[in-house]
Amino acid sequence: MPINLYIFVALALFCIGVIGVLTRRNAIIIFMCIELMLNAVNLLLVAFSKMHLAEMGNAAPALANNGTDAQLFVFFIMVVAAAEVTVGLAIIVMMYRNTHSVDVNFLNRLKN
Amino acid sequence: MVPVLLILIPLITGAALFAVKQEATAKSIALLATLLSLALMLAGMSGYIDAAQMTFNQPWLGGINSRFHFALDGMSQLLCLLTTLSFPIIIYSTWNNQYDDSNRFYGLVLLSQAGLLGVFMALDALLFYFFWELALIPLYFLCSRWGGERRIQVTIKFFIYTFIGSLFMLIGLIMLYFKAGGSFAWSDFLNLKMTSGQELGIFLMLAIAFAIKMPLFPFHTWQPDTYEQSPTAVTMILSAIMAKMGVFGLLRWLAPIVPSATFLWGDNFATLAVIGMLYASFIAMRQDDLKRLVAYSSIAHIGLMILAIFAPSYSGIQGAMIQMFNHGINILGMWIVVNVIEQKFGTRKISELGGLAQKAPVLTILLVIVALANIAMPLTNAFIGEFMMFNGVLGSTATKFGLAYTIAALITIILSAVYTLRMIQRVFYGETNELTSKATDISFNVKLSLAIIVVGIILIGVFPKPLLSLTSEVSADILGRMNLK
Amino acid sequence: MNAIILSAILGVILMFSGIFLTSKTAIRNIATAGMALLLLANIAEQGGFLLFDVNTHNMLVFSKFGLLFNSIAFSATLLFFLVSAKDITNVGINAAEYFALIFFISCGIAIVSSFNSLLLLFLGIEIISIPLYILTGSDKRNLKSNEASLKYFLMGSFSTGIMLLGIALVYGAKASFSMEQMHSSINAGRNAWFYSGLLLVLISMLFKVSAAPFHFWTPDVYDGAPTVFTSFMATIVKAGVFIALVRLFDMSFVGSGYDWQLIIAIVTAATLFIGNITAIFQQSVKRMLAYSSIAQAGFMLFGVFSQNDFSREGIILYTLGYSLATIGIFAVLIKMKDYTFEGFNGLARTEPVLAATTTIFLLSLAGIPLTIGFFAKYFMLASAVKSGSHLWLVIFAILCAAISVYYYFRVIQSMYFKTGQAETEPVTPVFRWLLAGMAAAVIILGIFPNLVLQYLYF
Amino acid sequence: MNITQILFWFLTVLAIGSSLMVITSRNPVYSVLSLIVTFFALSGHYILLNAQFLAIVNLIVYAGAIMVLFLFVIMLMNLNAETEPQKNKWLRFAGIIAGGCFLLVMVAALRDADSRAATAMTTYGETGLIQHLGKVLFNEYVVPFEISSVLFLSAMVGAVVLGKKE
Amino acid sequence: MKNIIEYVWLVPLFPLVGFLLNGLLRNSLSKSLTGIIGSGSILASFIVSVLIFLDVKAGIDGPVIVTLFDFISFEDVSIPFAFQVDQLSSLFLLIITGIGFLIHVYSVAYMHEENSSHFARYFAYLNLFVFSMLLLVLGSNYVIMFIGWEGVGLCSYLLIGYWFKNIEYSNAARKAFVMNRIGDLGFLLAVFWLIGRIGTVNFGEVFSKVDSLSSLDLTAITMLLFIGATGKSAQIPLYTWLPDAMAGPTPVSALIHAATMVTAGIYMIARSNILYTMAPTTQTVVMVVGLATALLAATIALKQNDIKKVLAYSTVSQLGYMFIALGVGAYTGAVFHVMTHAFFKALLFLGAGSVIHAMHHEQDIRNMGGLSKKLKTTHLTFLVGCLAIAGIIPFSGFFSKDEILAAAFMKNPIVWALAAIGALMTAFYMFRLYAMTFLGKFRGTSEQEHHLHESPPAMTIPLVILAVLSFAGGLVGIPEVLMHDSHSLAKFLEPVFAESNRISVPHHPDHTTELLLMFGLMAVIAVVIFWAIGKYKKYEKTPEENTGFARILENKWYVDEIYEALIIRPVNAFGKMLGKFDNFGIDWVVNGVGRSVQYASRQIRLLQSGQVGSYVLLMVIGMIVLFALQVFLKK
Repeated sequence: MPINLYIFVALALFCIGVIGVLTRRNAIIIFMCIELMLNAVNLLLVAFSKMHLAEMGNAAPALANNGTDAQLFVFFIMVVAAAEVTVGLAIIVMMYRNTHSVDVNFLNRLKN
Repeated sequence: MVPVLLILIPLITGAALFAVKQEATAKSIALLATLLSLALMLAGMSGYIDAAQMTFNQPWLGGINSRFHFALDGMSQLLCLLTTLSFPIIIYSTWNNQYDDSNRFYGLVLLSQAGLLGVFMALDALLFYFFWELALIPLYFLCSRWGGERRIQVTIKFFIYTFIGSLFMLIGLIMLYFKAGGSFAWSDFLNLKMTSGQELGIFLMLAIAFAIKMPLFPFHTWQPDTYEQSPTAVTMILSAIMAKMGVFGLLRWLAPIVPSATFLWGDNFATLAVIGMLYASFIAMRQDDLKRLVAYSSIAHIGLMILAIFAPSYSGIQGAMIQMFNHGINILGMWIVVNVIEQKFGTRKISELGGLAQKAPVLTILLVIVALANIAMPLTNAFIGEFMMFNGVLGSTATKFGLAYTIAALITIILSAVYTLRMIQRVFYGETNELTSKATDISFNVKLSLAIIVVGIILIGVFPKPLLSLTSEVSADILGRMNLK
Repeated sequence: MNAIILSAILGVILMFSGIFLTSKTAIRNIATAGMALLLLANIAEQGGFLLFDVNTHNMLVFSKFGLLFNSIAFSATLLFFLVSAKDITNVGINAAEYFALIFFISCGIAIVSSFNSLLLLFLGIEIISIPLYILTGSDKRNLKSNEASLKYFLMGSFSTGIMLLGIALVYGAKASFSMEQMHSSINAGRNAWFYSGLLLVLISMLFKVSAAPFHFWTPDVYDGAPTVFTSFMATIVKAGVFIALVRLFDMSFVGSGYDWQLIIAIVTAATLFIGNITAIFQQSVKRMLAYSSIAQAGFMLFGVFSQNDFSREGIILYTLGYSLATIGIFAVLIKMKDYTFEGFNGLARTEPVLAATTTIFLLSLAGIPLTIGFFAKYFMLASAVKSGSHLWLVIFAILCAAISVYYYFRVIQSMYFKTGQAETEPVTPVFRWLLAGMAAAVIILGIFPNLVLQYLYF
Repeated sequence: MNITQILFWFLTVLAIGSSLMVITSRNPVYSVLSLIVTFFALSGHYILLNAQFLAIVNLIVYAGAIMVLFLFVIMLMNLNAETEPQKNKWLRFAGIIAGGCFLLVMVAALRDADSRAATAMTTYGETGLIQHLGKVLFNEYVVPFEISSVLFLSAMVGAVVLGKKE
Repeated sequence: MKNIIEYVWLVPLFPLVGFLLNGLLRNSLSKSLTGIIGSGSILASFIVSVLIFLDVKAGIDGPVIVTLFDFISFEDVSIPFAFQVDQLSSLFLLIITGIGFLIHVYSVAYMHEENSSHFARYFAYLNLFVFSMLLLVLGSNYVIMFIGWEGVGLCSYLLIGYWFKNIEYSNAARKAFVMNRIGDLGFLLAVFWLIGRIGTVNFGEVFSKVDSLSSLDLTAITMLLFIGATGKSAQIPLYTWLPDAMAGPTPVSALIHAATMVTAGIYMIARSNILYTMAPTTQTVVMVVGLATALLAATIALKQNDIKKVLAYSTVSQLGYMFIALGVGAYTGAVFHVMTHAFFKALLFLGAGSVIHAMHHEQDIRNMGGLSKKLKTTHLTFLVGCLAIAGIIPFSGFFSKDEILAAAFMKNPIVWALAAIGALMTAFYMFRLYAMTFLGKFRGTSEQEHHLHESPPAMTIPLVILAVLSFAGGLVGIPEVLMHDSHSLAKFLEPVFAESNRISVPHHPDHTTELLLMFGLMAVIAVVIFWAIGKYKKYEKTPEENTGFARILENKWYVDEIYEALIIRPVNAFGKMLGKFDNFGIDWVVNGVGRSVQYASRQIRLLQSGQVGSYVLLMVIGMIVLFALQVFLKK
């Protein structure tokens, strides 16, 4: 498949994530939109990985630039995302415990 | 070694004073320290100390090639003499003023002395900038802590205003640094090959700093307020010495280094200077507050020095140098009188005073002499300086408008007579009123301080030769660098 | 490598110390000793002595510059522990965990100061960020702390997303995450991807160093976080990210043929402007310091902007000066009962040592000569002048520096020139001595910056 | 149009459509479920690109673990439909416009003549296989791998610190 | 023994020492000691001056320069502190120290009411004045002359404001100083011009290099110097300070505002005669201004009632005559008139002082009358003075005034005619003054009448001496037409004016015309005198005020009011306006920068809304902008 299509799809997903962050008030949904952004990147990375593989060919599988590292990067992104989710949900729950709300519009004690 | 000692004596003493708790002791120590530096300065100038000791040159910042380089040429000697002479007089003449935390007060005063001396002696641009700011900080604290009612707003304005100027200067110096191939040495700044655009940029950066410091119209508005709000001892430092930093800067760090830009832009600055002189003189005529009056008169006097530098000629440059010294001690005298009046009557309003001549004849006589020097009466020191400056402006080959400048500037001489005499008349002549009827004459310390100033005024006015020969070499040098000789 | 491994180990040790030790003092001492050890280990590595022999496959490169920065960051942290460790233990019951998290952050800093692969940059930034989310929210009962934590987390994750998109695009262009490949001619045609990717990475880094217009989290988070952690965040962490930014720039942007200077110049100007202008109107010293940290970041961006020897020396010096001063000020601020400017009224009478040292720190932040802050700013301005382009930025910067005097001096005015009874928590003599020592260091380094700079010349 | 293309378009439409559902549905539970659908679609893409390891991990980690965690939290908080108040209309509008602009700008910035012909290899290629990835991960990428453990440690400590009742 | 001329520095030294002694020790010296120091120092100077004069008279070889030390020197300009002794300066030395001594003596008695400290202050000022005046005439270059020039102005200021409690007096003092200052600046500018053009200010060198100056330069320099002279010598437009200067003690008016200081301008022009001879334009201006002043002041003097004011305007008028002389090139005549005027005007002022002393500080002549009975010496000497100033042969004024008129006639008969009208007015107002003061019957209060008494000898003896000089002083300059070769003054001064005379040879009217003019005029003057005496002998105080032209004259042509309205008020208003502008203009801008920063702060702060959504929105917008920039910048 043409790489431009992948780029477009990934960007579309990414931007949908961005729009979600911009338009929603629920902290959990916002966080989910951010996860969506990360996944868009994952898709892009995998597509690039295969693009480079196609360009290098299978000739040199030992080389780092045959696309392997991008897929490993995706793996690391998932790792980090998992860690972030742990902390993020902990924070949201802590917030909920104190305010009984997950509405980010209530987060306005700190301003100016 | 002399330069280092000159800076270290007030610096160390000043720092140490913060630890001294007894107020009287602090005052005495401060006076002793200033006298000591005066003695050192005099010894240095009179040749008791080996000439080689008058410079100091040691590495400082290896990486950026900046050095502890101090030297005392004619102009520096003159200004250092002014500084070392002024400080004991300032401390002694305000001996009876009461300050809370006076140990800190005098400590900061000494710190500012160290800064000022450093400015006048530094031959390394970064060092110069260092001391330039070092002189400012203690003064900021002095004004803000011990000043009048509006001190906090006024001094922050003063500080920020001059700080902007300093930062511009810093940029200018950095640009020079790179032009000079990575050196801050003054001697390396001379004879740089620059395009006119670069030179102009550097010129403007440096000039704005000096213009604010002196101050040059229209950058002067911090000055009357600050002079008014500061404790008078600090006002003395500000106007007697700190205002000279700007003029000194023009002569040492601007004119010889970017001569062609100075030449090109000379007329603009000279015009501003003339406008400022007239402007300040007119305003001074209508001031009711003694401090503001002297402040505006100071703007006018400094304006003449600026004019002489931007419409340069040998006599003008040398006159400006001499006048820096003269104006310093003259304005000191004016402030001493203002201080006495303020301390005695708690007011500086001319309209509330009157008839002091009957009650304080000694003060009157001394003031009149100082005031005469202020209006450049012949046989007073200011006459020498102003004579040479006017002569220089008229004879300057660097400007086409020498005659116009001279005439306009001469008008301020008339105006200065008008406002000075008006002040004398309203404060000292006429009948006494309730406030002044119980006045007494001045105490011994004021008498002595003023007497020293008066003797200086007349001595220089009659026999200016020592000052002239002190500055002749450096004037010729500057003029040579400006390609006007 | 010494630092990375050791700090991780120390983090684990402290994590467990919370279980086995009940005495907060003991934990504090372990943490302080650990940090000293970490510093020593790093200095040892500077001297060529390696504790561990690890093949990093060229993903980490330990340069002189990075190691020196590590030393500075660790000494600053040590100093931070010395003056504020007690306040860390006072934040909540999980004292040991806080220290552990700080060690993990140190690990992250050591990583980003020596990364050679975008993967490591990403991991390092995350290792720095995630513990910070937690530290920000560590004052759990405090709604402000909660709010700050959530805001920081949401926006931080968002910027992580941006960074990843950027890394992906860079990878698309260069087929590698290694910094050494950034200038390779492979796929030279795909500059559009490369530049866009770099720009995205840059944006997310700018977010982390709180450069405008990506700074919005900073005031709220700094304000809401427990003060002691704000101090840490605003100084050491921010500096760490800056070093990462400088490295990133050094190895990718420079020489890439990409005209990035204008973009950096605009961002720098915006940062200086917003930081300084907004700081003027603040009523709380803490929040003012938050904005001032934005403004200081603007100055540090000069190091990124000009990219020459001056900027590298400068950023080290700036880090040092800024950290020293800010840690000091925050240490004093923690002791204050009232964080507003009025709360400082008359501090010079009640606590003269605190007032005097705070004054010196503030002067340093304002960049007044005789303090290290001056040389920091000097190097930044000099580097920009040397680079020769965008001189307007330099002019703009000095105008902003002048504005900064206004709000820094407001604190001085409160302490010295206004009357009032500033109330403080009890202050120990040791604390005073420490502050005095830091102030002395600010001044000594302000006169002889060579004491630090000489390490960059050999 | 071959089968690969058909699958590609199908998955793409599914992914985008469900992701739109994520941000539009007013009930958080629906959002979670839509997101899971998106993840499935993405896994499909991975398989299409012959990245089987990632496809599986994506399903297990994301759709499985992470999204279930989200669901738990939402149910714990009892966030039913319609509980979320709507954002200011103008702000939403501005958000959509900004997001759209961002997409436009990015697309404009990424237009690259040289890459028009480049394709991503689908259905072939060994790189995505677990054996290959594992070798590289535990050789060249061992340092980042170990370092990510620090990340997990800190996340764990954080979760404990924040979650523990005082 | 060296020539006495080498010791010329002694002449100014004595007054200086006197000034220092009296000034510094004013609280410890007794009045008599003060008087002795004050007068004695002048006497010593006088003696030295006489010796010098004799030496000069015996013949010197050109001017003698005595250099004391190097005053100002820069580049190749050198201004020594040096004295020049020649015929002109030695003559002025005599006048200054001689009349100065008499007036010092007179003052001892006149000022005896003051307490000792103020008494000493008075003598200190007076000595300082003599010192400055001596510097002025002795200076061998324009700068030293300028020092004296400003110095006398200062002393004049100090002495006018001597009674400083009275705010009116100090106003007059300020006015005098400022107006002098305006003139001084012209002088100073001329000095700078000279330095710029020929690089020297020494008289000898300037005069020898006069050929190298262009006529424009010459005109400019001479005009500027003349501006200086109008200030110091009270010519239009700067004359108004002199009548006000009568606020000072009367001996001061006699010495400074009649005999010496005001003639400084004449001395200066006479000294620079060669420059003026080379600049005919300036000469014409000088003449016209002199003539105008002479007439204007004379008209004003007609209607003044203050005894000192009349004398003051008469001084202005007489100074005008001297300038006419200078303008027509009759330098000798000008100097001659300076000398005779010094005698008779000092006499008149001292006489007036004696009257005022007797009347207990009453100065209004409408309240006097019939004083001749009580003040015999004063009366007689005053009469001599009046006759001298009116120009009655053989009183001194006749000879000097005649010389001027004769020279004016040769220049232009109209000038002569106008000057002659002035002379008639002079005669009229002087004898109006005389008649109202000494003739008729006493019009003052009875208390004043009771205390009327002749002044002590310390005052009358100087009067007598001056009367003798006024009577006989003219005999040194008897015109050719009356006695051949007896103009000894002209011969004495010949070397000083030789160069000028060579360039423009002075013409003399033929003897018949001169005699006709001389005696025709005197006859008319005599008639005027009798008319004036007759008219005012029987003067009675009337409550009605003057009307019409008389009122304009009484109010001095309203010149002070015009100056007030045209210059002083606008300047003050301008100062006030600028003061406002400074506060609300420039400072407003400066503070405005601060305010706008604060305003920006308030506004920008609102961006920090606390809403995560808006933060992210702004970030995204920022990103879009940066990307747009990048796309835009892409080459």
